Amino acid sequence: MFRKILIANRGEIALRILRTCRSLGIKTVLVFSEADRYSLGVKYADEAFCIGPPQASKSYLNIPNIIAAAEISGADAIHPGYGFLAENADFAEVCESCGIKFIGPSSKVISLMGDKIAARKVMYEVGVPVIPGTFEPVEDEKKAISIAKDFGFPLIIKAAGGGGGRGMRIVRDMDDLKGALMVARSEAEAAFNNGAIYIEKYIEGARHIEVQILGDGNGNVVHFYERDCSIQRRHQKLIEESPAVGIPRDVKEKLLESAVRGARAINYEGVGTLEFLLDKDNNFYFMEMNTRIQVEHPVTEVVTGHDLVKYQILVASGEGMPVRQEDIVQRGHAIECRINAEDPFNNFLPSTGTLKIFSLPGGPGIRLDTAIYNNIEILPYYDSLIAKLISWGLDRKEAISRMKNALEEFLIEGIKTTIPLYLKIMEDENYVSGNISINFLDERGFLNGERS
Amino acid sequence: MFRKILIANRGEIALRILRTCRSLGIKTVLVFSEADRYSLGVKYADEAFCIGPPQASKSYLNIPNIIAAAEISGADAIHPGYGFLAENADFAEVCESCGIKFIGPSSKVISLMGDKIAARKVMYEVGVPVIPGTFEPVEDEKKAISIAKDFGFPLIIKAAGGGGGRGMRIVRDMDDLKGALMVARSEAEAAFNNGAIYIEKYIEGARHIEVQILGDGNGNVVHFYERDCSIQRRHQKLIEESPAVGIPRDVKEKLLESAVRGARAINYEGVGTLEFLLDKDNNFYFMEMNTRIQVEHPVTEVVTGHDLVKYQILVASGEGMPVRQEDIVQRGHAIECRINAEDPFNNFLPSTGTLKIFSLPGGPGIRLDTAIYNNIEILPYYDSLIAKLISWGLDRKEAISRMKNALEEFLIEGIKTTIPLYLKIMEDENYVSGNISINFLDERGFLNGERS
Amino acid sequence: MIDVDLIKKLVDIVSRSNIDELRVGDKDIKITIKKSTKPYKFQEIPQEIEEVQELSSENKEDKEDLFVISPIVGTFYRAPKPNAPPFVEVGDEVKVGQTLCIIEAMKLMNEIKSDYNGIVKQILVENGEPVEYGQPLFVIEPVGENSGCSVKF
Amino acid sequence: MIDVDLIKKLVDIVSRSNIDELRVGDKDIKITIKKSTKPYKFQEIPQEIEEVQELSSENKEDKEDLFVISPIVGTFYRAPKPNAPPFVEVGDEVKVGQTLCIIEAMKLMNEIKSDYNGIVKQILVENGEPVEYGQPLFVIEPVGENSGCSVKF
Repeated sequence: MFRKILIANRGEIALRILRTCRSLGIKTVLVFSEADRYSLGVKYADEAFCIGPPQASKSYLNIPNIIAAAEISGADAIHPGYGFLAENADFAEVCESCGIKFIGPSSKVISLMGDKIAARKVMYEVGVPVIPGTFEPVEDEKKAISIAKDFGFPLIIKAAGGGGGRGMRIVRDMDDLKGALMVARSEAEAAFNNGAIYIEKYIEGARHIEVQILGDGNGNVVHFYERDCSIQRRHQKLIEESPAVGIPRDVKEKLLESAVRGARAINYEGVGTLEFLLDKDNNFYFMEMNTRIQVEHPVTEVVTGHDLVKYQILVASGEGMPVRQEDIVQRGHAIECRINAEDPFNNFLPSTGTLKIFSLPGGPGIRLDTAIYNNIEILPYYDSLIAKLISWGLDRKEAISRMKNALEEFLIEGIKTTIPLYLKIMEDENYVSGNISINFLDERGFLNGERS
Repeated sequence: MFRKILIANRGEIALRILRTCRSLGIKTVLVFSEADRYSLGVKYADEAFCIGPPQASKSYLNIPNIIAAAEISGADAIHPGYGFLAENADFAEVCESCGIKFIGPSSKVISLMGDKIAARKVMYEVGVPVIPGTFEPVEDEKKAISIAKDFGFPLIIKAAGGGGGRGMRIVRDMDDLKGALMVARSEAEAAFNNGAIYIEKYIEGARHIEVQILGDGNGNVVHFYERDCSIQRRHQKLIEESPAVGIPRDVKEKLLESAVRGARAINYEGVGTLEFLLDKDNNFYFMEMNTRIQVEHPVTEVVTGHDLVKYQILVASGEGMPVRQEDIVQRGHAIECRINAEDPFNNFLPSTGTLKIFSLPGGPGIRLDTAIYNNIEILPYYDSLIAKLISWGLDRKEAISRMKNALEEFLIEGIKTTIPLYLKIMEDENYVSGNISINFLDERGFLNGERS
Repeated sequence: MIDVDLIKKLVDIVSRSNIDELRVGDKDIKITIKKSTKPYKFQEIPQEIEEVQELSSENKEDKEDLFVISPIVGTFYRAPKPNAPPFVEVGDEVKVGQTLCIIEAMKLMNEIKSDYNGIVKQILVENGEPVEYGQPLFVIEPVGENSGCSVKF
Repeated sequence: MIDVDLIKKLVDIVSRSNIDELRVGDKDIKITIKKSTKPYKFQEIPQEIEEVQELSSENKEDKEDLFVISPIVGTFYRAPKPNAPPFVEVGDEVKVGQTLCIIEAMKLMNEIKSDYNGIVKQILVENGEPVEYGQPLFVIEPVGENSGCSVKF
């Protein structure tokens, strides 16, 4: 087992990882930017090192300073959290070459799954359904036109270099194709330093369903069931839940089995998520794999009772598979709302300032993952996520009613948050009845101010 | 179902009840003393009425004002919480006569179980093992001496009128008997306005094990398994857990079956707890029954996933038994620490003042039930309980490690609390190995400052 | 004479208010009330408290007004029966011990009597409205001798 | 006359309230009650920051001292090799661009050079100690011309 883990992240996920390390009796080192000197993580960690100025490029993405901090503190492993360096194959490789365990899969696997085209191909080859589309980068317009003729519209252009909505364009007819290609390619170039794009059939009204898996790197893979992350705004997840509502048992079994098969095919080590689209006829298609712990992992933890970060650490330390599939059981229903410092009624404009906290939610079925405290400064340098509110209930109805209540229990001032939006969603009849898709927010008028 | 419930309590339990009412869509009325005008409960409740000055006798125990508040607000039920009027048969009777549903058993059952001698007799008659002792009040010294000769020492003198350690005396030889009788009787007189006492065999090194039950008043009773509440200071529970460690399966089954039988015998309605002593040879003996929701109910909720306050309300509203025994399953292990505003290293002296909160614990497996907020005044009028910290883990080890971490995450100032004591207990090898009894704190030197 | 009871009441008023500083004078009256500026205050001030402050500051120059507060929880009635005339109207002179209103609680009619001699200056609750413990019911402008402390709050 | 009982009562009132200051008068009455204004501050100041502040305040009268801070994270070495003499000692005069120390990170030796002309007044880190980004390493008393900002912090 590791003696000391360096956490190369900030905010709620740094605290989340710290909590598990402390529970396991592992010493912690936190690296932080000058803007985070007074964070809760720095307060709780056994050691903390400033690694640069507020800008992430000079601190949380500063590989030499992070590695140096690991070296001088004697950390034997680095946990990258999510975002920042979590899916950076170069960083994983530097860790490997310095003899510091990167908590996550090998740099080779990160590279492979980071190339979205290569990932599609691997999954397709082992029989995991993928979205109909190309298995090669689409180099020119001529190629794109011939693909469009083969598959028919609508299509979606995606970046080979990464996910998260950047370099992504839906195309509904031939006239739009050329322009969309150009825009997607330049966005992809800017976001991922890789202009390669590919084309898939666009599936209307689909749901985003993903499967949480854990591999030990020796071919053993277990799953922790699925999550529904359909409530999104421009491919950014806002609300997630587990289990997914209304998926027929046989479809669910096939889906879980496919995810495990896919992860086993690449001899996956660590926690990871295979993301699928589920169409209206309950056909599922692999989209991409995330090779890290995800923001929404708590819904799975709350429903199964298993600590995913703990298993991630145990597997990374070489202790083998820490859990048997038959011991992973879903109980009840969990929902997560990502509380963002954004104005949901003004185009999700980021909101910064001093956060005043009077009281935060708690009580039965409520989990709050956050690093905020009274008088904290919400700064513009980082992600706008300030808290994750997770509600659990014996059934979805109870989870929703507890979520609603907990959202109302946030007594905070000073910045705008997405809480008012979530309160409306929790009362939306389509949401309550489970009638959701990735177009939910748009279709129900939550994005254009109609509901504000 | 009730439309509006009046909550006749304060602090964390008022908030706890509010949360479930809100989740059920039931309107809430909170009554409060002048000292609690700025409480979180008053903030969250739909309506709130001041019912008197800070002293409980003039506010939270002021039956006319509470009933009047229910009448003018149109509440159709009153939830008494724990303490105050929760086990006051007169209050239950007034509610009954005013056509307001008292959420709890009938005044008759409250009276019956409130008379600790009568309760012993009822349980004995239906075959629930009781502690060897008297079934009649012990009127005089002569009687006491003859009992002592029959049963042998050590003995324990108890008050017929109530529990909680008042009017209780352990007697180890004949010389002490007379004095102990007198002291116990006068304590009982003062505390319960009832000087009746009875005598039981004192069981050395026993554990306090209790069973949570729910009855629908129509003879249906289910249990939610057991809790171990052995970590006590002068019969005041400090730490509780569920399940209890190391009870053989057959003993546990007999215990649960006995509790259900006892509750069924009195046609119990609502949530209730049968308290037992478990001796070193795993013999269990009924002590008394509490006819209300208990402080420590969250450990049971966390382990079983069921909302006990919800069921309490559902049963009271006449909807019948809301859950089947086979759907109540224990998962993992939960521990509760009662965070009291007391100095554990100075004879648990109550601590009052302005509480400064920087951050409170959260994250995986942590539930916090509290009504504190930054700058709240901790006043001397009420119980010193300021928060209940509940940790859950897949096993007891995980629950302990999370508890330890969460205790350390309390960043508060301004008053003394029992947190430092609990941190020591969580590291005590006997506690960790489950080697506990009601004498634990004393035997391990936690009460006399040795460990401070 | 330092009146501890008065100080207690003043401290209580300040603690529960969102003001920052209260100075009280005399011979003959100087009152300064300073309001909170920056510190984060969440507490919502119940309306009746604000009302009272307003009233008392309004009357800084005059002899201080007195409040009759509700000693119980119940429903406020101005008259003994639905169609009977009210016990008192604004402008009426009242004596110590005179019934001002009824508060009904648990089917019992509780007569609330004046603690002061004076003129009814304001009736703060509508007929038939619920009142809570400690809620101000009447403002009385003192006339002649009034024993007891001068601020009934 | 000092009335101990009165004082006891006042102390008690203040202790139990959230007020910060109570003044009581007489001949005849003056009372001031002030409430807390300062917002609650929790943040612990890391030690090296305090140190620096102390240093800078110590030298307010002089020409302001300059700090050489660490631009990277690593291990601080005063000499190029284990048994070699240190690059600089306290009292040495240093020039812009002169190597002051080495910070080892990822097996690379990074020479840290002086940004100033001046005298080494203090060396803030022990040989072999870890340093973080932004950590002050040397205090330099300026001599002659120093371009750039005068407080390197």
